[in-house]
Amino acid sequence: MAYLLRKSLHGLLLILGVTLISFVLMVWFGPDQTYSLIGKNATAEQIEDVRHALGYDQPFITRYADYLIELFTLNLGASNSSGEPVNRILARTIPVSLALMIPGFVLGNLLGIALGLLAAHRRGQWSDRVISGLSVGGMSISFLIIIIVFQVLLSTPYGLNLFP
Amino acid sequence: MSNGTPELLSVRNLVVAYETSGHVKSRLTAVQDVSLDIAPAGIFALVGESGSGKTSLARAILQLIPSASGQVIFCGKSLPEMNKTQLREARRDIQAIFQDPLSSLSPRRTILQTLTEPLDHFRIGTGKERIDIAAGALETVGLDNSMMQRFPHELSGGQRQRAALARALVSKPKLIVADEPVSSLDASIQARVVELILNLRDKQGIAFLFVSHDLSVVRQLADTVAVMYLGRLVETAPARELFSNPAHPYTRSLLRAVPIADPLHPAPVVLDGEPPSALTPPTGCVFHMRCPDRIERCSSVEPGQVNISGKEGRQENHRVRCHLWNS
Amino acid sequence: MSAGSRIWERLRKDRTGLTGLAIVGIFLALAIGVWLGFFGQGWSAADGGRWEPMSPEFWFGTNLLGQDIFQRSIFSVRTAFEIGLIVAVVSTSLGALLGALAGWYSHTWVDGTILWVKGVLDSIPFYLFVAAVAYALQGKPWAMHVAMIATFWTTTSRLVRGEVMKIKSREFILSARAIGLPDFVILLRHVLPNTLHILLVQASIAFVAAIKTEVILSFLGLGVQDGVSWGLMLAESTQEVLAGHFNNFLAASVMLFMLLMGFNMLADALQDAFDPRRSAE
Amino acid sequence: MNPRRYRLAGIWLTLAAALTLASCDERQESRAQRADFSIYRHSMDGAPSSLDPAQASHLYANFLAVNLYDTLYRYKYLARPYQLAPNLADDLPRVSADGLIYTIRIKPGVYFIDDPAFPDGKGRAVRAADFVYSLKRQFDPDTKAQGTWLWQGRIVGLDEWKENGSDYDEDVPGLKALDDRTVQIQLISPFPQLTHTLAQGFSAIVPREAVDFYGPEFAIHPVGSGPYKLQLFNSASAVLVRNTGFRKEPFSLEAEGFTPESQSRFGLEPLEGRMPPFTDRIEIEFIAEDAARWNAFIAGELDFIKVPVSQFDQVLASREPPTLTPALAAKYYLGANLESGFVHTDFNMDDQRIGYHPDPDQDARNKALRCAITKAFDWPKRNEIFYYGIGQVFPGIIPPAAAEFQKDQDASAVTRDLDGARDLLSKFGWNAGNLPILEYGFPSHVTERQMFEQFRSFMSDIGYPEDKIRSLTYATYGDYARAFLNREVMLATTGWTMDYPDAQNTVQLFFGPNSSPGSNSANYDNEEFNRLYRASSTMQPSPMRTAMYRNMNRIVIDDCATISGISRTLILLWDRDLAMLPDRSFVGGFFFRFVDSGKAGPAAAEDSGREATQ
Repeated sequence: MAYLLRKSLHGLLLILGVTLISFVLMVWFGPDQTYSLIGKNATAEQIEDVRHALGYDQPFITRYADYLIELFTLNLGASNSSGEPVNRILARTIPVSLALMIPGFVLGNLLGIALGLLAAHRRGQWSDRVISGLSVGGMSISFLIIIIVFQVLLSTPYGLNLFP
Repeated sequence: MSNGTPELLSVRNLVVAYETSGHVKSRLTAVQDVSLDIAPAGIFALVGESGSGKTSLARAILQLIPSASGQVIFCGKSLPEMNKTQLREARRDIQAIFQDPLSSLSPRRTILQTLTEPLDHFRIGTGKERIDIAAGALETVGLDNSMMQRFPHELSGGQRQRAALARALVSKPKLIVADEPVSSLDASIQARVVELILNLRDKQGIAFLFVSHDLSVVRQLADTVAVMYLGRLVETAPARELFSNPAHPYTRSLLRAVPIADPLHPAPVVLDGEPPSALTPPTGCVFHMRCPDRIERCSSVEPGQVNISGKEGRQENHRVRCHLWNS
Repeated sequence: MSAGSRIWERLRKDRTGLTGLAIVGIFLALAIGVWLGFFGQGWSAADGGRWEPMSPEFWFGTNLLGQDIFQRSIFSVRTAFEIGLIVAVVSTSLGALLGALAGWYSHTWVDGTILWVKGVLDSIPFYLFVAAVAYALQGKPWAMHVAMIATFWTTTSRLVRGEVMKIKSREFILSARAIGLPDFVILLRHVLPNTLHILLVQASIAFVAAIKTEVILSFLGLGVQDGVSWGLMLAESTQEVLAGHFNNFLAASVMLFMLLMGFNMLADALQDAFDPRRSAE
Repeated sequence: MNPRRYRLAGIWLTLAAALTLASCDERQESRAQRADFSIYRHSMDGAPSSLDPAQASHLYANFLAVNLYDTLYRYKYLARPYQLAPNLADDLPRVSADGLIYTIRIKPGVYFIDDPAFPDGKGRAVRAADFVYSLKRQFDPDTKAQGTWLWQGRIVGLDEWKENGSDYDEDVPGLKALDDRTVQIQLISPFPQLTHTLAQGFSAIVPREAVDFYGPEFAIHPVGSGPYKLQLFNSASAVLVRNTGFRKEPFSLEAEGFTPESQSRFGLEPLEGRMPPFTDRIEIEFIAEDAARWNAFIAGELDFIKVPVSQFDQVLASREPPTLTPALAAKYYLGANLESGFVHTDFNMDDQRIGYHPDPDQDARNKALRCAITKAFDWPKRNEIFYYGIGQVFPGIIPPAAAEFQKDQDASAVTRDLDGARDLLSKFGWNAGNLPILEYGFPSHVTERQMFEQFRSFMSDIGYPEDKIRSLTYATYGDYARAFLNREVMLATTGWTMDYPDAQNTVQLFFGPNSSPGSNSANYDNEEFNRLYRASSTMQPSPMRTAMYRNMNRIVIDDCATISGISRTLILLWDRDLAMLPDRSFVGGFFFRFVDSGKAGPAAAEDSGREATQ
């Protein structure tokens, strides 16, 4: 019992920490929507209005508390700009990203483990060296470069021009 | 205690307890009500099975772990009650060596660095003198000066233990607490280290608290032997008497187990059953469950320590914790 | 034979490791050269025309602004080393220190607090965290460094903590305590030096990670703010490759790849050389 | 060896495979989507986040606002320069002799689309009161409206209405519905540009029922009376379908200002007499990434594109005038439109290191420094590198898109003069040692950074030390805006898109009282300029007013308050199957209703299939 209590206290502290950091980084120091929501030629008063409407004039504790309440009630509020509830946006987009991510993740891991096993099994043979070499090479390539290369390969006349 | 000579170290009613960490907190009493005395230039051996609390007692004396109650008096002053400066001074006089000579030397420091560290710390001598003192200590333990720039892994096991001993010597201590110093060494090397210890006692008047599970080694060097079982000193006696005329049933079974004819290969202690856990000590005498001579009282009342000097021809300073001697 | 020379002996027999070391050495020489002002100083001058091809004047051609791509890619070596070294050294030191504290005072509140901070940081996805920190500190030249250091130390601290807990019970620590050395002296003199093998490998991993992260952050506009780096060059090149100008892209990505490759080879070899299972050999 | 490595290698391989597969899927889907109706596929380089007209502050939002809702006025489709035309209003406004009272009649029989927001789900008639409500809504702080500034301080009682707590039941004296069809606006002082403001998305008419019914979600549930209804909207695309209940008004080439000489090649004549909107379905793809947008267009997935500058090399056969390469000309129409706005870099006049200074000597030195920087700026090179040399550089703050633009003016303010700049510096005692550190702010993106680096290299040509020109970078445009609106940046580059084709809209950028956080981000404050601005702002267009504008332009140039400017040339391409002419940017999307798409039915799908395999 005491053990369970202690474990859940740990979990709670961890969650508090994570939410605190995410709040500080992404909300408190995060993007200030004010200046994308004011129009041309705004007055100081209008800026104040927008800041007030967004709750930016509230003290740290209040905003953090609101943030926690929103998180725990799963009421993520409405998107500042479109007014669509964030819940619905997430419900709409998360399955898509999950559907895209999971197969890649699973396949990638399986393939990786298989290659690793193969390399370990044939230690010292050429296939081990090839796989090791490939993976060290792979580690050394920035994702960015891969993205750019794909862009060139797939969609410009300089590449394979698969999609004219 | 009673023979009038001033004791170098006196331990009185020492208790060492740990809070065990883990999911369930509980208290483990590693040392229970231990009293002992070490005379200047005396070799006091502490024997017992592993887990009996020997190491805890040694470390509590060295002030490496706190004691729950009781006294550790060194040269007439209580170690736990000392302030930082006093303790620092006292530590010059009490040094320690440990079981694993590889592990007891800092692996990334040369022998010289290891040897001069206590000198630096206690601010003994100048830089030049420190090297001389270190060289002298190496010579004392029979190591060549060329070892100074070596790293521990470049030395053999015996050389390492000698180096560890040399390190303990540089501050000219009055007492060296040696925790199983020879048990990981080959028998031939063991013998040489034992010889070295005896030599140091004789020539430099250093007292030793010699912790060991190996009775055959203890027999070779100890003046006084104390037998520990589950945190208690069950029997303390001059060495000769203890080996020739043991009083406690546990000591007797220990001695029976040692094949004296073949000290090179000491056999493990043979007793019925496992020693009980120090976490849940039995009521009464802690040894009663394995004791061949137990009487009814043993399972309910814990025996106190009695001095049996004179009883059945026992000599002075023979103390035992056993109901059999209590009547 | 000291521990260092033993490692060196092993490294010397490792052809891959030596190649890595050589590559890193060449890059280091370049970085120092840039530092001392020997080359790459004209990285910002826009003397050429737009997208000039390779020529004796502009070895790798010019970019949109007419800047010399060769000089820019060379100057970026210095940028990469600055970031890599600062992040590797600081994050590894921080990880060592906090890991040592946590290990030394294990199961106390010190350990608990450090583990908590580490747990919190590890629960936040890396790129999200780094980008958010860099964003929160935007405009500050060290925003990116702080962001990376704040995350990179955790792995080091975990490894060091475990190692320190092992070392803590070793007898040379007891002998040090027996003569009454203060804790911090024991930590610095006897504990940390014995985690050196972890620190070296972790530092080389942090170095590589820092350079890779810099590229992504700079690409996102959250990285290098004043100066030039391979990340900025790659960011420039995304527009250029579509118009058929590959010099900027090739220069930056080949240099980046070579350095990372060299470092990975070296880190791998170091890891092997330090592998405790091999010390028996 | 580290096992993590293998895992990463594996992930790469799979990702690569997934990427390839994903792109294949997408294409098949878009081909299958074609159905038996006419369709026009538009593309934009950004997306609106809200469809509420009150948020229609940029082109993307405005495009949707004016098609989903009705504005009282619009611009004639084909007339160049642009002329106002009635939209929901039945005629241009009747204006009282003193220019203060506008009376506008709205067309009868115009209905909102059917929507659950209405009592029985049936759209009701649009009434004058709806306009009054919609304009009041711009002043309600809860709306967070972005167009308020257009009418602030203009309409009698409207600002007070806001002060009093924005109660919609409270009447505003200067904004009344006289009856269901008549709107009357009373101005505080003459505002000749009022009618232009009523052609903007901001002024579009929304029904109160829908605003109340949907609450914050009104932003994604548009209920209007415009030519189109919303079928789908997300951050990647919007689909508009024809509002079948849209009022029937036959298309007239003459009324829309058709100019046969320049416009006959676009194939618009057959539209005469037909009822807009001509196309059943408009799909708008929001693709911010230049490459992706261009690839989609070239792949035949889009009918329209604003060509990214990086592609100009491939697209254009010549620059003056811009012409297409033969291959593209066979498939696409080219529109080379000068943008209705300009890009300029302002000095922060409020900063004593570079702007106004209480000490007259230092003030003069600062001015000399600004003028030297202006002279050192290489406009032709800026144009060449970033605008493919087809932007139009002009001096001052009246861009070519404004009617008051002066073609043959003195261009010395945009002509590089290194010797002049150096002389000026040395005459006023500036040298490398005492020049101030210039803090040049920009949002941290590639192009802006390259512009900064180019600026720095221009300045190094007059001996400005490189390490004294520093960047202040911001992760987003919003952060950048906050910085310069808080006067924290010494040099800020901004673009201005005109709201209406009257230079009043750009000279107000330097009117003292409009200082930050207003649109005067230079914080320029010149008495003579302010006096001229006040005097001209109530004047109807006239040669005298034009002269006053040009005078103001000259004052700003002489004070070296800004490095200005350039108007970009937009290269627009659209499919030859379409009969259409895209708008200038400030007109913002009215042309959708006049787009006639030849792409219809399954036959079109086959065509495009053949194209793709060729």
